[in-house]
Formats: sequence, structure tokens, C-alpha cells
Amino acid sequence: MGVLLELKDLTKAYDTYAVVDRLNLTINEGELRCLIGPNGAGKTTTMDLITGRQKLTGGKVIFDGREINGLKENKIVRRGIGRKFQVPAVFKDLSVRENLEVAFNRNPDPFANMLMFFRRTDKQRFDEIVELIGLGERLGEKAGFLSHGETQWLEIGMVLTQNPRLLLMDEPTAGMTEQETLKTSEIFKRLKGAHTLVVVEHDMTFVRQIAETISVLHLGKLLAEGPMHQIENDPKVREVYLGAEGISDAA
Amino acid sequence: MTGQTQNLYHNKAGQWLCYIALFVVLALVPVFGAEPFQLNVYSRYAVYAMLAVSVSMVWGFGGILSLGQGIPYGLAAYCMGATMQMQYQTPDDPIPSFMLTNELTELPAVWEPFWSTSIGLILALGVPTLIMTIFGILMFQARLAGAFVAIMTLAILNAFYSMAQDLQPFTAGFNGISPPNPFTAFGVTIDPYSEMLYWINLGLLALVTLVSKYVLQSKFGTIVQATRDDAERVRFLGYSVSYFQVVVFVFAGLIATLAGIVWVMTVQYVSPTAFETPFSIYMVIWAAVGGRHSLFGAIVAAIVLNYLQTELADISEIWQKAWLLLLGGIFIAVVLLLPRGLAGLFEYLLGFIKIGRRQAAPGRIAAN
Amino acid sequence: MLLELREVNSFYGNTPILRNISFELEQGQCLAVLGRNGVGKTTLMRTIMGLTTRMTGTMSIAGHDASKMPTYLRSHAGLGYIPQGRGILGKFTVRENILLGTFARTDKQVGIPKMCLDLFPYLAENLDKRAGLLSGGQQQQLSIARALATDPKVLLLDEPTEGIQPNIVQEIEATLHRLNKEVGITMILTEQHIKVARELADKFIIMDIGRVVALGPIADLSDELIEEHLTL
Amino acid sequence: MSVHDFWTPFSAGPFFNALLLGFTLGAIWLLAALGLTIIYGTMGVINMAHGEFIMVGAYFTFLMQTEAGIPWLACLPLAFIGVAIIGWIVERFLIRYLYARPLDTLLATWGVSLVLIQGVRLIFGGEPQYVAVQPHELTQSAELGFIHIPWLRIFILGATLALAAGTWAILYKTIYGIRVRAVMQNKEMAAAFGINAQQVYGMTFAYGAGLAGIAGAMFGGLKTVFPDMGLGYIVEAFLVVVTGGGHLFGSIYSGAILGELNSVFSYFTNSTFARFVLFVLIVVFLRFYPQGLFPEAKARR
Repeated sequence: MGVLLELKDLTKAYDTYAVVDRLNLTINEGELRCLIGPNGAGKTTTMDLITGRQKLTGGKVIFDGREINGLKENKIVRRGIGRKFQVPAVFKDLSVRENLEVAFNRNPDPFANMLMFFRRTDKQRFDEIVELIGLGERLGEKAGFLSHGETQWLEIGMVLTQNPRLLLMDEPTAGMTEQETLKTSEIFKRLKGAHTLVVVEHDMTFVRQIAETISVLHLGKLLAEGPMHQIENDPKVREVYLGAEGISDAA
Repeated sequence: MTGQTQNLYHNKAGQWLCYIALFVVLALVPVFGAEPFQLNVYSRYAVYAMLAVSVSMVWGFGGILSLGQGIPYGLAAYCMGATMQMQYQTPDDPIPSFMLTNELTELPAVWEPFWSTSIGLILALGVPTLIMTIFGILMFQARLAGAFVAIMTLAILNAFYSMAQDLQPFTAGFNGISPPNPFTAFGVTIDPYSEMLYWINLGLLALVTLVSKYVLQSKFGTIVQATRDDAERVRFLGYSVSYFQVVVFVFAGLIATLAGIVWVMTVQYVSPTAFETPFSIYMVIWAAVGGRHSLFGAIVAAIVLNYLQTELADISEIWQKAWLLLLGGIFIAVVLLLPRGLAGLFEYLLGFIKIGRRQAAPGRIAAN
Repeated sequence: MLLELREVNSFYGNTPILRNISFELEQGQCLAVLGRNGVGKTTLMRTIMGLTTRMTGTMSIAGHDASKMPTYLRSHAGLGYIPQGRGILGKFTVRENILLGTFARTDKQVGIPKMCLDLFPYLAENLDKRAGLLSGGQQQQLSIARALATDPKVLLLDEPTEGIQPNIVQEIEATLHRLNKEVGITMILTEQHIKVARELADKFIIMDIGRVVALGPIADLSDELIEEHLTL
Repeated sequence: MSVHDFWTPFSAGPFFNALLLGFTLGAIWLLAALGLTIIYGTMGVINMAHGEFIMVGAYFTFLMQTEAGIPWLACLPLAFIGVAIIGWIVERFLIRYLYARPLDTLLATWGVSLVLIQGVRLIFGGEPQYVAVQPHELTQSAELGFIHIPWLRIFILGATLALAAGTWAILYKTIYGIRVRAVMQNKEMAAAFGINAQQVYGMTFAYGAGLAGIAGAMFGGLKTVFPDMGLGYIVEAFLVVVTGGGHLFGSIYSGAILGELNSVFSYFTNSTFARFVLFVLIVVFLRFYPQGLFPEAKARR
């Protein structure tokens, strides 16, 4: 499996303060990587820098062997990077079906799209995705009427519809109930292998359910990387999460 | 589980039926033998309705609040005015009279192309489109949005207004251009007081509505509405938002362009009022009152509001002034209480009618 | 009872973030709110301040019902807020930031209270410096000073030691200890550092996915509970 | 009309006069934009009725002069109070309900402007009225070598600078100003420290409207007073706000720069063409600096 995404000394600094500080990270094709870290570790900013939403102040983003920093957001997406936002972003005034169909982007040219009507999209794939996110019965409803969890799934579905080579998922379970989180982890288990995924997540139960390799960020730097059991017992990570002498100090 | 959000209002066949019914009713007007003068007034309403459709497309569906739909409208009207004026001039008498009073001794170069009616028509279509394209690219590539777009369109509209007002030798200034003869093309003279003109205007309105409806139902239309909801998300689906915005901006501009062309055919007159700020904002008011998300609502509101205005103006001058006061009040009330306009109210009320065994839920009355 | 929450649910938009939270706090106590990232600790603080979209259930401050109070009245009622990320207004000077705190006072006293400057000599010496130029630790001191300027009955401290160097953490800890034990200000504290929580708090609650999953006096905060709910 | 008529060649005296006139023009635009800047900068509201607030201020002055015989200078503060009250009412009963929908505020305030224009037209009729400027010397022109500038314009320049300075002092030197700026920077934190943002908004809107009232009292003396007069100021005022970036200092600079550019272009060509060129230049400028001349530093996320 080849390297799909490589971050080299990625930096984002305001004045003298670096939110992302010479971060190096490599994602291989087909892997599922979890990014964790306390608030302010720079996880969302890293995603912004990869997708061109913010301009980096140093370093490089190399996707599929080519440097992509400096490209416009939509061009980066066309290269094959899909993104789910932290606060789920769907089109509230459009139906669930229309949301998914807008996401199916075969040709981004406005004039070509004037000649395009729905129903002709890749039906099999559409059905698969609808089945995966479990919104089959709600296709005709306006997305604004979905519950929070369903909105998250719809956005995941939209990103999948793009069929990107790399999926960036920013807190896919934020605000979900336990049952919803469980269903989301089922979705992710099914995606594993077939897609390359980077998941930013706080919910450790969820991370435990899906994770292969975990990268821990702290103050914009990579603190640790490895499989779950190794991260769990890493003293540096424990200190970041619990503070020094967290356990058995008083006991 | 939330209820079904679709109701009778969203029935596609029903919507088409409404459009057909509307145009059938409008088509019947001359059959009931309106006076030529009345018919001309009704022909003007068709132009207003086209302008309302234009605003509905760019603002209601595209989410771009343009207060400058008068720009393409006025530019087209001036090109058309020049064309019709030059139809009257002859090689022996090449200079329009208003130029003579402004002490011009030869026809200005910019007027030369209007000798030819077909070139004149091409310019009437092409100049506004070109200007709107350049202007749109400048604005949308800079990712200007919301109120900023409103202000910039307003500013450029104003700039054209003062140009039209001030370049007297070329535009006849405040007085405007009044071509002495009706428009003639391909050997056919289009009398402003004829049924033919009414059919042309109505036909154009129908065409514009149909094409707009088509565009809205294409994937393009859905993507444009998606940019209105959340431009950033659309960008992250790999579309160039600014490109889509420019296209819808120019498309709506083209509708206003057509309106400007037929307007001059209808009234044989063009003046800087075409570029006046209030006029461009009236277009927004029509679309807002009818329902910014409904072409049907925009058309009906444009016609009804203008009909009321004409009728009240006929009563007395006080009524005419009071009407504008009332219009302001209506507009405030609609923005505050019915952001989706009368169409939105209709959608809400239809929600109470049950369709078959399905539980119908009222549509949402608020914008968000 | 100084602060009491009964069956509070809290929402962002229509999304419930907190479910069924109840606890109470007596005068002079310090409560530690523990839990992993993203379980709703900050939302709890924001709910108490009235900064979420809406809440259901009841909340009272010193016996007065505050469930429907707008945020600015809650601060008048005696809540002093030290938000996550410190919430310093970067364009304001240090002086203006502290003055901002005094707007929540009900006793008409104007000017910067002496205590704020006594506690933090650095701030006293740099009153006219732009707050955006302070370091993280200094901003945290400023945030505490500003909350103290409101003459609070209850201090809400959201991650006061987050992102701050260890030596400053100790300083802040000492200050909080003094405010609670000597000055007698009631506190609610969300903390990542278990050690800090153990030293400061009288009682604790542990949250997970928007609920309270454990609570009790701080002595009951066992390693088992920590392993279960707080480690990775 | 040949190119020769269109293009005025350079000549030192008149050109420097044009430069000075540019500052007075910039002051007029800034005066029109001052209230708008405060309202937009604090509340993010684009007040389309601002031009009509100016118009109402002018009519108010006209009324006080003709009905009560109050001298012009004394009318200025009264116009401030009168229009501020109208502004407060508009905020209290309309704007307040639309904060979540900024574009709709723009539309609703346009509705207000329609109502104000037509209301005034119904009461006073459409014909122009005149505000008498006192003392009479202000209507004369200053003549000094090549300089030829009406005293009133110089007075307006001074008054505008004084109002801008006063506004600055209120914002930066008073407790009330701290409240306003706190709400501007972070509404949530302001509320968490006892500031009733709603009240601040009401006061700010009233203050901005009051500034429009003073502007109207002065513009009434500069030109005639008629129901549509607001439209003549509003576009330039908006452009000053937009190019300035939406805050006080930005507006002062952009007012001066735009007034100066307009005056210089006008000198070489004519005022209409200058206006056109200036507006197009602004559009092109915003293409590259959409945040305006002095963008606020982007908030850290």
C-alpha cells in the first residue's frame, strides 16, 4: 500500500503562536487513522490546512505524490479529498435526495449541469450509500427536518457520494446518543479497507471501536502514534489527558 | 419522527397546472377586448413580471441579493432606444434631434452600429451580458456575499444612473430618448397598442418562466440553491461556487435584459429612470411579497401590485403617494412576518389539507 | 443551597447536548466536573451561564429561579465566568478587561477592585497593555481577575489550567485554593489534571456523553473510576 | 463634444483648489457615513434607511427654523435628538426581531426608508425646501490666492472631524464605550459580564441615527431639502463604510481618500464621469481586498 497523504512540517502560525507546529504525518492508502488530542491541539486546523480552507504558513501537503497546498478548495476536492465538517453542514432547504445528488459531482461545470437531471446518476452506488447511512425512508424530506444524528449521517453519505480517495471526518459522532454512535461505528467498520479515512474524534469509546492506528496531537505537534493499546499506556499521552501524577497520587 | 414535509404545495403536477392556468388567464385578456391603451398597460405588467422573475432567480434561488437588476435592464433599454431611434434617422438626416440641440455636428461613433437593427439587437443583448459577466466575476471571485453584494450592485447601478443623466449629447440626459416610430423588424412593425405586442411580451414572459423553471429543476438549479444554503459545503463538494454564482447572476441579468428590450418596444421611450435605485428595489419588493422562492408568486405579485398602483394613481395623486407609503408598510410586514412571502403563506395553509391517508404537516412559515 | 440544577437538559439548536443533569452546591464548596474531551463539561458551564440555545429543567441561584434568566442577569445574580480558552477580549487593555467584570456588580462600586490587583501583581503593573499581547498564563490570570471583579457568589472555571506551563499551573492552583478556602468563594471547576481537582475540590461529578455518570465527595474519586471514565 | 472638451489640462492653482475641495467632499461623505459605520461596525446591520434619517434630520431642521425660529447652529443638536428617537423606535420595534437574518434587516430598513420618504412627501409635498444657514458668513466663500472654497464646506469639515473625535472619545474613553466595544468584540463574553447587549444595540442604533440627523441639518444648508435627498448620500456613504472595512478609523481614511480621488478625477474630467470611474475602481479594489482598507485581524478559531 502506497502513501496517499503526507504532511511535511505543516505549520499554521498567528503572530508568534503556532496552532499547528511543524506537524509530520503520513497516511497510507486504505488505512483508517484516528486523530485525537485535547482541545486546541490543532486537529481541525490540520484538516483546514489539508483542504485549503486555511492558508498554511509553512511546510507542505503532499497528496498522491503531488503538492496540493495553494490550490483552491474545490480543486483539492476534485483531486479526491472529501471532508465532513465538525458542525454538520447539509443543505437544509433541499431534500435528502437532493443533498446526495448535489454531492454526486461528475462534472463541476455549471452549463453541463443545466443539461443534467437527477435519476440518471449512478443508481446502484446511490442505493448502496442510502442503505449504508440508513436514510432510505426519508429521501423526500427536507434535510432541515432531520435529527442531529441523521444530519451527521447524511453528511457522511454526501462525502461518500463524492467517492473521494481520502475521507476526512471531523467529529462524526459529536452530539450523538450512544445508540447513534454505535450505528456510526458500524458505518465506519464497513468503510474500512475500501476507503482511506482520517477521523478526528473525542469519543474514546468510538475510537476504540474503529481504530487501527491512532495519532495523538498536542499543542500542534505529533505527540504519539501507534495502535490503541500502545497509546493507552503511553505516559506522555496520559499526562496530557490527566495531568502529571493523575492516578494514585492521593490514593 | 418529524412529519412529512411535503404537502399539496410541492406537488409537481399541481405546480405546472398553476402555471398553465396563470398563462391561460393572462392570454385571455385581449380576447375580452381590452382597449388598446389598457392593453399597452397590461403589456407593461408582463415586463414587470419578467423583472420579478429575474430577481427571484438571482436572489430567491441564488441567494444573491442584487439591488442592481436595473443595470442590465437599463443598458438593454438604452441600446434598444438607440436602435429604434436610428430606424427613424436616414442617411440624409443622420443625427437625432436631441443631439442637434446638444450641438453635436456628427453622429457619435458609439451610435454608428445602431444603424443596423440586427446589430442593435445583438448589442442590446450583448452589452448587458458582458457587463454583468465582468461585474459578477469581480464580485464573486472576491467571495463577496450578502449585504456587500447588495451595496456593490447598488453602487454600480447608481454610477450608470448618473452617466445616463449626465452624458446628455449621447443619452438625451434627463429627458430620455423617445424614438418617434414603433419598432420595426423584418418588415413587421410592432405597434405598442396592438395585440401583437401583448402576445410578444406575454410570450416572452412565458418563455422566460419556462426556461427558469427548467434551469431550476436541472442539477444546476439544485446546486445553485445549495450555494444559497451553504456556499462552503458546495465548495467542498468540488464545485466552483463563484462560477455558479456568476452564471446565475448573468442568467438573471439576461432576463432583465429581455425585459429592458421589450419595455422600450412597449413605451417607445427610455430615460435614466431605468437606472433609478427605487425601481430596482421595487423589483425586489415584488419578488419578496410574492415569495422569494416562487416564480409564480413573483409574477402574480408583480402584476397585482402594479395593477393596484395604476388603479390608485388614477383616483388621485394623494392615493398614488399613499400607495407607496402602503407598499413600504407591506414590504416591512412581509420581511418581518412572512419571509417566504405570499407563496410561503400559501404553502403553510396547504399543509393543513391532508393528502390521502398521509399525515400532512404544515410547511414552515419562517425562512429558517 | 447556593446553586442548584434539577433535571437540566440543554440544547444547541434542536440537538440535546446535556441530558438530565442534577446537582447542588453549598456556600463555600468546590465542585470538580470531570470527564473526557467532548462529553459536555464546557456545555454544562455554558448552560449555567445561559449561553446555549435553550435549556429545560430548573436552575436556581441562592434560592432564586434562574432557569429563564438571560445571561447578563445571571452574571448580576452572582455567577463569575472563566470560560474555556479564557475569553479575553484581545483588543482591550488589561484595565478594560477587568472593568468589563465590574459591569456585573450590583453594588454600584466602580473602578478595579483592590483584590484583583493584589492577587496578580503582574496585571497591576501592566494595566495599559493590550490583553492580546499577554501570554497564555497571564491571560488566565486576567480571566480570573475579571471574574473576581464581578464580586461573584459562584466562580465557574472551565479548564483553568489547559494549555498552561506547569509552573504557572501551580501558581493558579494556589490562587484558586486561596479564593476557595480563605476568601470563601464557591467554585465549579472542570479539570483535566486529576491532581489539581483532588487538591481543590470538595466533591466531584463525572460526565460521559452529556450525562452525569458518577458523583460524590472527592475522597470517593477512586482510581477505578478514573480508569473507567477518564483515561483513554 | 470632443476629447478636448472632456479632458481638463493640468493647471496648478485650480488643481490645488480641487485637492482642498476633495477633503471637504470626503468630509461630507464621512459625515454621511459616520452613523452608518457605528451601526454596521457594532451590530452588523446595513441600515438602508440611513439616507432617510439624514433627510428627516434636514426636514426637522427646516421645521424648527420656520416654525420655532431656532437658529441653525442650535438646530444641530436638536436634529440629533429628534432623529435618534426615531432610530431608537426603529430598532426597538423592527430591527430587534431580525438580528438572525442580516439580509432581511437590509430589506426591512429599505421598507422603512420608503415609508419615511412617502410620509414626508405626503406631509410636506415634493417641492424643495431651504434651510437657512446662520451665521450668514458661512454661506460665503473663502478666497485666498488660488483657494476658493465655501465656508460652509470648511465648517462641515471641522464639524465632521469634531463628531468623529467625539465618537472616538465615547467609544474609547467612556464606560459606555467599553460596553459597546465589548459587545462588538464578543457578544457572549459581554453578556457573561453583565452587559445587556440588546440595550447597547438600541442605544447604538439611536446614536448612529442621531449622527445622520446632524448630517441632515448640515446638508440641508449645503443643498436643498427634498424627500428623495437621502438617496444622493447613501451610496457614497455605503462605499466609505465598505472600503474602510466597517470601523471608525477605516471610514475616516476611506472618506478622505475617496473624496480626494473623486475631486481629482472631477478636476480632469467631470463629476459624473469621476463618480463612475471611482465606483468601478472600488469594485476592482474589493476584488483584491474584500475586507476593505483596514481589515480586522481574523479571529482565531
